[in-house]
Amino acid sequence: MTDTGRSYLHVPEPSFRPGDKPTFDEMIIPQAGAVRRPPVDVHPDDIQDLARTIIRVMSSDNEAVGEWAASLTDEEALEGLKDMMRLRTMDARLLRAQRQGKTSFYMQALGEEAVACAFQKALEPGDMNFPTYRQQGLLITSGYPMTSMMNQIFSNSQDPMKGRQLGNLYSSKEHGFFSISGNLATQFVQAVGWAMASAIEGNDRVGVGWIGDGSTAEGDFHAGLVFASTYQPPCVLNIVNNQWAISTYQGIARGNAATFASKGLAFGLPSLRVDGNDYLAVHAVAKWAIERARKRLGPTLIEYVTYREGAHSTSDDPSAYRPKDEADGWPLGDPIERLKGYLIAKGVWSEDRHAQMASQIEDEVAAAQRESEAIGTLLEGDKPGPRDMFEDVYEEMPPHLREQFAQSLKEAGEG
Amino acid sequence: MTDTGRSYLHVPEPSFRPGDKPTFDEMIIPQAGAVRRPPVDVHPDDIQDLARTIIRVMSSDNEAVGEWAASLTDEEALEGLKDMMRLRTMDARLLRAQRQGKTSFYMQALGEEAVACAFQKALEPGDMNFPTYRQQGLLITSGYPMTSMMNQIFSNSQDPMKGRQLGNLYSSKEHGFFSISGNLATQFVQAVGWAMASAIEGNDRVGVGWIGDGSTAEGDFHAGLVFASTYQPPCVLNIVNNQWAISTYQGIARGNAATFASKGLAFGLPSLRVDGNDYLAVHAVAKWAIERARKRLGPTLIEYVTYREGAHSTSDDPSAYRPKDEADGWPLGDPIERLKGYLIAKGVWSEDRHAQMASQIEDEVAAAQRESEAIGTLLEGDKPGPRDMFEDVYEEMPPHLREQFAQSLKEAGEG
Amino acid sequence: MAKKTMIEAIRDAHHIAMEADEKVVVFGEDVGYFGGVFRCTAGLQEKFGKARCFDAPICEGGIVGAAIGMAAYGLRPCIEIQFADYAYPAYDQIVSEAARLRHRSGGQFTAPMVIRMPTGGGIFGGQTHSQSPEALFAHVSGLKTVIPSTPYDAKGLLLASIEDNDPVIFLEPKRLYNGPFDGEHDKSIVPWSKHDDAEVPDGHYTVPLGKAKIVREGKDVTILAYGTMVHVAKKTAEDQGIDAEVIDLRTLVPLDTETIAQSVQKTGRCVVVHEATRTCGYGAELVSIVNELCFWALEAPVERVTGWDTPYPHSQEWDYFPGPKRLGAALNQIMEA
Amino acid sequence: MAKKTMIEAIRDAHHIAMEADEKVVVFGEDVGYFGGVFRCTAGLQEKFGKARCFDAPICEGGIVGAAIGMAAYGLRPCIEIQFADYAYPAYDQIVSEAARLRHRSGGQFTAPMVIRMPTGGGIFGGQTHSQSPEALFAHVSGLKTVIPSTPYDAKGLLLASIEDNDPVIFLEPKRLYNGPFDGEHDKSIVPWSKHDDAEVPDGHYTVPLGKAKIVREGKDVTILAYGTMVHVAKKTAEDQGIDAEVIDLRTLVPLDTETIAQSVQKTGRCVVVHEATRTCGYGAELVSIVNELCFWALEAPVERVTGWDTPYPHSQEWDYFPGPKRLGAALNQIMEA
Ligand SMILES: Cc1ncc(C[n+]2csc(CCOP(=O)(O)OP(=O)(O)O)c2C)c(N)n1
Ligand SMILES: Cc1ncc(C[n+]2csc(CCOP(=O)(O)OP(=O)(O)O)c2C)c(N)n1
Ligand SMILES: [Mg+2]
Ligand SMILES: [Mg+2]
Repeated sequence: MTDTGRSYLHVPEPSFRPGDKPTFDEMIIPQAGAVRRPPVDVHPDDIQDLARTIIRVMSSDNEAVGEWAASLTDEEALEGLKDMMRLRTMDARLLRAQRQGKTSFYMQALGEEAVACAFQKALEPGDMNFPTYRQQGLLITSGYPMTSMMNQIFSNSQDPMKGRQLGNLYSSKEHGFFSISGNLATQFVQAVGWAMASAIEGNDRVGVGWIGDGSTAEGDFHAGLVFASTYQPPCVLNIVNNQWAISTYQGIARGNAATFASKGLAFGLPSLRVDGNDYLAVHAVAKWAIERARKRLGPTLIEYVTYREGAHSTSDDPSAYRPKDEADGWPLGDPIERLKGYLIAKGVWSEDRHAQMASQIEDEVAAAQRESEAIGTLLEGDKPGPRDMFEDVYEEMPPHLREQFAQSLKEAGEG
Repeated sequence: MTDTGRSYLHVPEPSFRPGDKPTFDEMIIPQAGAVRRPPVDVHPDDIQDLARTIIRVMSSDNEAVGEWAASLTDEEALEGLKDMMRLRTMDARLLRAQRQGKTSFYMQALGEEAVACAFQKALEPGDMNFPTYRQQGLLITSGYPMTSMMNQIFSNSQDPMKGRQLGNLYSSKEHGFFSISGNLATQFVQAVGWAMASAIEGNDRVGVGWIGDGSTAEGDFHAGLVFASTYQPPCVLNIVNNQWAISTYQGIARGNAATFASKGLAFGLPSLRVDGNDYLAVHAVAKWAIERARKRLGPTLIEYVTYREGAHSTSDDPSAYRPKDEADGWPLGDPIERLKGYLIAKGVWSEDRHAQMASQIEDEVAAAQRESEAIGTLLEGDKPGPRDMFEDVYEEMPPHLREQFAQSLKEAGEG
Repeated sequence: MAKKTMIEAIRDAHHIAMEADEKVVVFGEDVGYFGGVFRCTAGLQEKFGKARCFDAPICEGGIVGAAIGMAAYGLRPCIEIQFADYAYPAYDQIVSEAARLRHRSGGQFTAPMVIRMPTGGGIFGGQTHSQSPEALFAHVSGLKTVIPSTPYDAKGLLLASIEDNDPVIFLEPKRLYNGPFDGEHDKSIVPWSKHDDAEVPDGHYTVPLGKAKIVREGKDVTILAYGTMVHVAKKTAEDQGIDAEVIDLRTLVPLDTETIAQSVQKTGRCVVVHEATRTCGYGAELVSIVNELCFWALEAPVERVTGWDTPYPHSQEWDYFPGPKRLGAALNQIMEA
Repeated sequence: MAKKTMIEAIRDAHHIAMEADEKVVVFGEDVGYFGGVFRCTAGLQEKFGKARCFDAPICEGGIVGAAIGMAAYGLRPCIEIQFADYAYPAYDQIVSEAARLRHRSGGQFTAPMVIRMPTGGGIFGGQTHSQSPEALFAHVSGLKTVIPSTPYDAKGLLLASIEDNDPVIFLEPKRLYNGPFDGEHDKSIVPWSKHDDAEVPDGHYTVPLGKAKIVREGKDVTILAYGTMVHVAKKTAEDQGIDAEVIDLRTLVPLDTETIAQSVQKTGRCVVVHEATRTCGYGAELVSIVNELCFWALEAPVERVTGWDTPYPHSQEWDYFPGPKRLGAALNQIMEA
C-alpha cells in the first residue's frame, strides 16, 4: 500500500440529484404487522432488531394489522385525521401569507404530519415536549388555539412571544410545549434534564425530546443519550428522520450506521424504528414508550421514518439539490391519505364526509387567520414594541436596561 | 402509577467504596485465545460481538494463545518490556520530583503502561497520535528523549513547550505525538480531521485518537465518531477504560451501555474490546486496526480494559473515594509482570536479566533527571522568560503584543 | 472592472484560493453540492471535486475540530459556520484549540484556517440568525478577527485570511451580502450592481489584515465602524451634514490603532458604533483604546452607539438596530459637548 | 463568629440553601460522593441523598443543558463546572439557552440556576486551569455574573444567586479558596483563619447582587477590582502609600455604576484591574462606563492593568499575573498625570 496522491475521502451522496429519476427501491420496508410488540419491560438487548426494521400498522389494503394495531378507537383516529388536516391547511395558508409579506419566514410540516399529531395523542397533561420547529402538530393536537399560533407568525400585538421569536418557534407551557430554540439539538438534553427533575421529584411526568435526522450529529444529541442512559429518567427521545437536513441528505449525519434508531443501542436504550407516515403505528409506538417511562422503566429512543415533502423553509428551494419528483416516489405514502383510507375501509368515514370536513377546516383556519390578521401582521397593524424587547431579559429590568429602554423610547419619539 | 413524591433518579454507583472489601467477581473475562481474529476487511456487522468481549493473548500459564498471538518477535516483545519499565521508572521518579517541589503537577500511567507502549509499536513514522495526558508511553516507545520530557516537566529553559504548558502536556511532531490539550476530548475529532486530510491528500498516514472512559461523555467524542463514520478516513480511535475518571467510576459515563466499545456499533464502525494489560493483545489489535486504516478500509474503535492504579494526578488522593486495596484485586494483573512472565516462560528472559535491566533503567532515568535538573526546575535554574510567553501567540507578534512585551520587560526591570 | 455582490466576491475568492493552492479545502453545512445556504461556495464542488469541497454533518464542534486536524496535517481549511449564532457549539474548539495550538506546542503545530460565518441582523432573522459575536472572538488571544464592509474588501480580506498562517474568524455581514445597507430599512437602496465599492478586480489581490481604511475624511469627529455600520456611519454623516471621518476597521484583531489615533488626535471627538450588544462589546475596547491613546486630545467623552443589551428581537428589529437615528443623536450630542 | 476559608463558606452556603429549599439540587463532575475536586460540595450527598447531589458525566454541555431542563421543571440547580476553562463546551447551552429562555418564551419558562466555576490563576495550573472568562459571560444579555473576593461575600453572594430567578454565573477565584492572595507570590500570606474578611456568620444571610463594596476608602484615585485583584489592589495601595479608594465590584452584571461614578467623581482618577486577557476584557467595559459617566471629572486617562493578550502560561505565571508591580506602576503613572 503506497501513497497514490489520489484523494480517497469517502463523501456519502444521495442516490439521486436533480435530473435523475428517483426511486426508493433500496429501502427495505417490512409488511405492516410484521414486527412484534414486546412487553414494555423487555430488556433492551432483546429488541436490538427493532432498531433496524420499520414498525408498521396500516397495510396496503388499508387494514390495521399485527401486534401494534388497535391502540386507538375509531373516534380517536378520526380526531387524528382532523388534526393532521388542520395542520396541513394551516401550513398551506401561512406559507401563502409569507409570500404575501405578512411574516418573515415559515416552515411547514408537509408530509410528516402524523409524527407530531399521533405522538401528542399518546401524551397526558403534565408531560412536556421539547420540540423542533417542525412539530407544530403537537400544538394543534393539544388544542393550542390556532389564532395564538398565527399571532406569533404575524408577530402582532397578541403574539404570545411578544415579537421576540421567529414565527415557528412557539412555546406553550400550558400545552406541554417547551419554548423552541433556533439552535439545533440543544433541547434534546434539556428534555432529559426535565425528566430527571420529574424523577428527582418522584413524579410521573414524561419529558419528550425531539430532534431531526441531521441534528443528531450535534454533541447535544450525544449529551442527551448519555444523561438518559445514566440516570434512566422518564423520557422519550424522538428522532424525526425526514431524509433531509436543508440540502443535506441523511447519509451525511448517519454515516455508516444502519439507522438512526441504532444509535440508541450504544447506550443500552430500547430503540425502535417506526413508519412515520402511519398514524396508527406512530401512536402505538409512542404509547409503548410513554408507558415505559411512566412505569419508571427508563427512556426509549424512537426513529420516525418520514419524508420532508416541501422545502426546508420559505428561504429554501429544494429543486436545486434533489429531483423535483422525489416526493412522488416516497414509498411510505402520505399520512393523511393513509389514515383516511384506513377509516374509509373500516366503514367509519367516506370521501364525502372527508370533503366536507376539509372545507369546514378551510373555513375554520381562514377565520382564525382573519382574526389574527385583523390584529396585525409583521409590518402592519398592532405590533409589539420596545418594551417587549426590554422585558423578560431578566425577571426585573436592571438599571442599565432601564436606561437603554428610556433611550429607545426617546429614539422612537416617545421619551 | 401515581406520583409518590419519592425520588427515583437512578444514579449509578461503583460496587465498592472506601471501607468495602472490593472484588471484581462480576467482570466477565474470557480465556486468553478465546476470541477469533477476523480478516481486516470484515463487515462491521459481522463482529458486533467483539465489542462485548475481551480479546486476550497471554494465558494464565504465560503462553501466547489463539488467533491474535504472534504479532511480535521475541526481540520486539523484549523491547516492549523495556519501554514499559522505563515509563514506570520515569513516572515514579517524576512523582517524587513533584513532591519535592521541582514541578507543579504530575500524572502517571501506573498500571496502564501496556496500552500506549504496545500501540505505538504498531505504528509507523508519519502516523500521528492525538493523545491524552496518560499516554507518555507513546513517546517513550517512539524514542523521544527522556530528557526532553523532563525538561518540560521541570519547565526549564530547554522545555520544548517553553514553559507554556503543564508538564504532562507533551508535543512532538517528529515523534507522531500531537500537542496535548488540557481540555478533554477535543482532540478525538481532531485526529479524525487529520486522517481526513490524509485521505484528501491520497496518503496512507494513519491518525490515532485517544480518549479516557470518562471523557467519552463529551460531545467531541460523538463528533469524532460521526466524522469517522461518515468520511471513513484512515484512523484508529482508542478508548482507554481505566475504570475511573478522577473520583467518578466508569458507570457514570457508560450508563446503561454494555461496554464503551459498543458505542462504535451505533456508527457502523468495527469495535473491539481488548485486555489493556496484555501487551501482546494490545499490539495485535492495534496492528489489525492500523492495517485496516492503511488499506483504506476505514476507522476502527478500540476499548482497552485497564485500571488506573495510582491517583488521578498529584492533586488527587483516591483513598477518599475507592477502597485502598481495590487495585490489588484487579483481575487483569500488571502489564509489566505479565509480559515478563511470558518472556521468562518462553525462555528468552530471566529474573536475573530482569533485575539487571531494572537497575540499568533506574540509572538511565536518574542520569536523564540529573541532566535535566542541572538545567533547571520549576523554581530554580534556567527558565523560560516573558519572550517565550509572547511568542507563538501568532506567527508574527502583532503591535499590541509587541507593546505588552515591552511593558513586561520593563516590569521585570529589563526594559 | 466587473461589479459583484459581496456573495459573488466571496465565491470568487474561494475559486481563486482553491485554484492557487491545492491545500485549500472547503466544507461546512450545505456548502457542497448545494453551494451554501447563502450560495457563497456555489460551484466549488463541481470544479474541485468532493474531496476539496463537501457537506459536513450538523456539528459545528466537529467541523472546527476536524479542520484543526486537517490544518495540523498541512491543509488550509476554509470552513463555513452557517450563521455566527451557531459558532457557540464550536466555541471550545475555536478558543481552546485553534487559538492555542501554535503557542502550546512550542510552534510545532499550527492551525492556519479560516472560519467564515455570516454575522449581524437586519434580515428579520430573530435572535438566532442575527447576532454579532465579534467581541467573543476578539477577547481570545491567538485568533484574528476580520469583518469586511464591501465586496472589494470581502474578496481581498478573504484571500489574505486564507493565506494567513493563523486561525482567522471571518465575519460576513449578511445584510450586506446582496446589497449595501445604510440602516434606512424603509427606503430602497443602491444595489451593489450600481455601487462603487462593488468594483471587484478579476484575479488575485489581497487586502492586508490589520489595516483600517478611512472611508470618509472629516475634521470634526471620528466614527469607528466595521461591517454594516460603516454604511450607516457614512450615510448618517452625510445626512446630518457633519464633517465626520469614518474609519472602517476591517480587522478587529490585530487592530490598526495608528489610523485610529491619528484621526482622533485630529478631530478630538469619537463615536464608536456596532450592532452587537453593548455591554462588553467590541466598542468598549475601542473606547478604551481611544482613551488610552488620545485622552488629552478629547473634547468630549467617546460615545458608544450599539445594539441594546437584549437578545436580538424578531419584530422589533428596527428598534434594536443602531440605525441613523441612534447614531445621529449621538453625533449631535458629541458635537454639542 | 467562626472564621472560614472560601471553600468552607461555599460549602456552608450549599448546605443552607439545600436545607431551606428542597428544589435546590447540586451536580457536576466529581461533586457527589467525593464532594468536588476543590471540596466545595463535600458532605452534600451524604446529607441530602443521591437524588439531590450527584456525579455527572464529563460533559459540560450536558450538565448545563440538563440543568436548564430541571430549572424549567421547577427545580433550582446549582451546578459546578470543574474549572471555568471547561465552560466552553457548555457555552452554547449557557448563552443561547439559559440566558435566553425567559425572554424567548414570553416569560413562560425560566432558568433559575447557578453555574459555579473556579476562575483565575496563580496556582501554576497552566492555560487550561487559570483562565478568567468573565467578559465572555458579561457580554451575554440574560446572564448575571458574580465574583466574590472573601469568604463572607462568597457565602452571601452564593445564597443570593441560588435564590435569584435568573441564571447566574458564579466565578470563584480559586487562588482565594484556601487563603487570600495579594499577588506577592514569593511571600507568605495571612491565612483566612486569621483574616477579618473570613468572619462568616452561621445561618442564612445574603449579599445582594448588583451592589459593589468600597473595601478601602480613598480620595486620590479609584481602583475598580473584583476577585483576587481586590486583595492585590488593597495591598498595592497600602504599600505605595497612595490614598486609593478600592471598589470590589462583586457583581459584574448588573453592575453598580452608581458606586463607581460617585467614587471617580470624587477622585478624578481611575485604574481598572483584572487578571483576564486585556483586549475586550471586562476592564474595557469599565473604562467605557467611567468615561461615559465621569469624563468631565477625569484628570487622567483611565488605566487598565490586566493579564497579557497571551494564553495563560505555566512557568511564566508571575510574568503574566498583574501583581502589585504592574498595578503599582500604573498607579504611579496616573498619579503623575
Ligand atoms: C446549531 C445550529 N446549526 C445550524 C443551524 C442551521 N439549520 C437550521 S435547520 C437545519 C437543518 C436541520 O435538519 P434536520 O435536523 O434534519 O431537521 P429538519 O429540518 O429536517 O426537520 C440547519 C443546518 C441551526 N439552526 N443550529
Ligand atoms: C472539558 C474538560 N472538562 C473537565 C476536565 C477536568 N478533568 C481532567 S481529567 C478528568 C477525568 C478524565 O477521566 P478519563 O477520561 O477517564 O481519563 P483518565 O484520567 O482516567 O485517564 C477531568 C474531569 C477537563 N480537563 N476538561
Ligand atoms: Mg431532517
Ligand atoms: Mg479513566
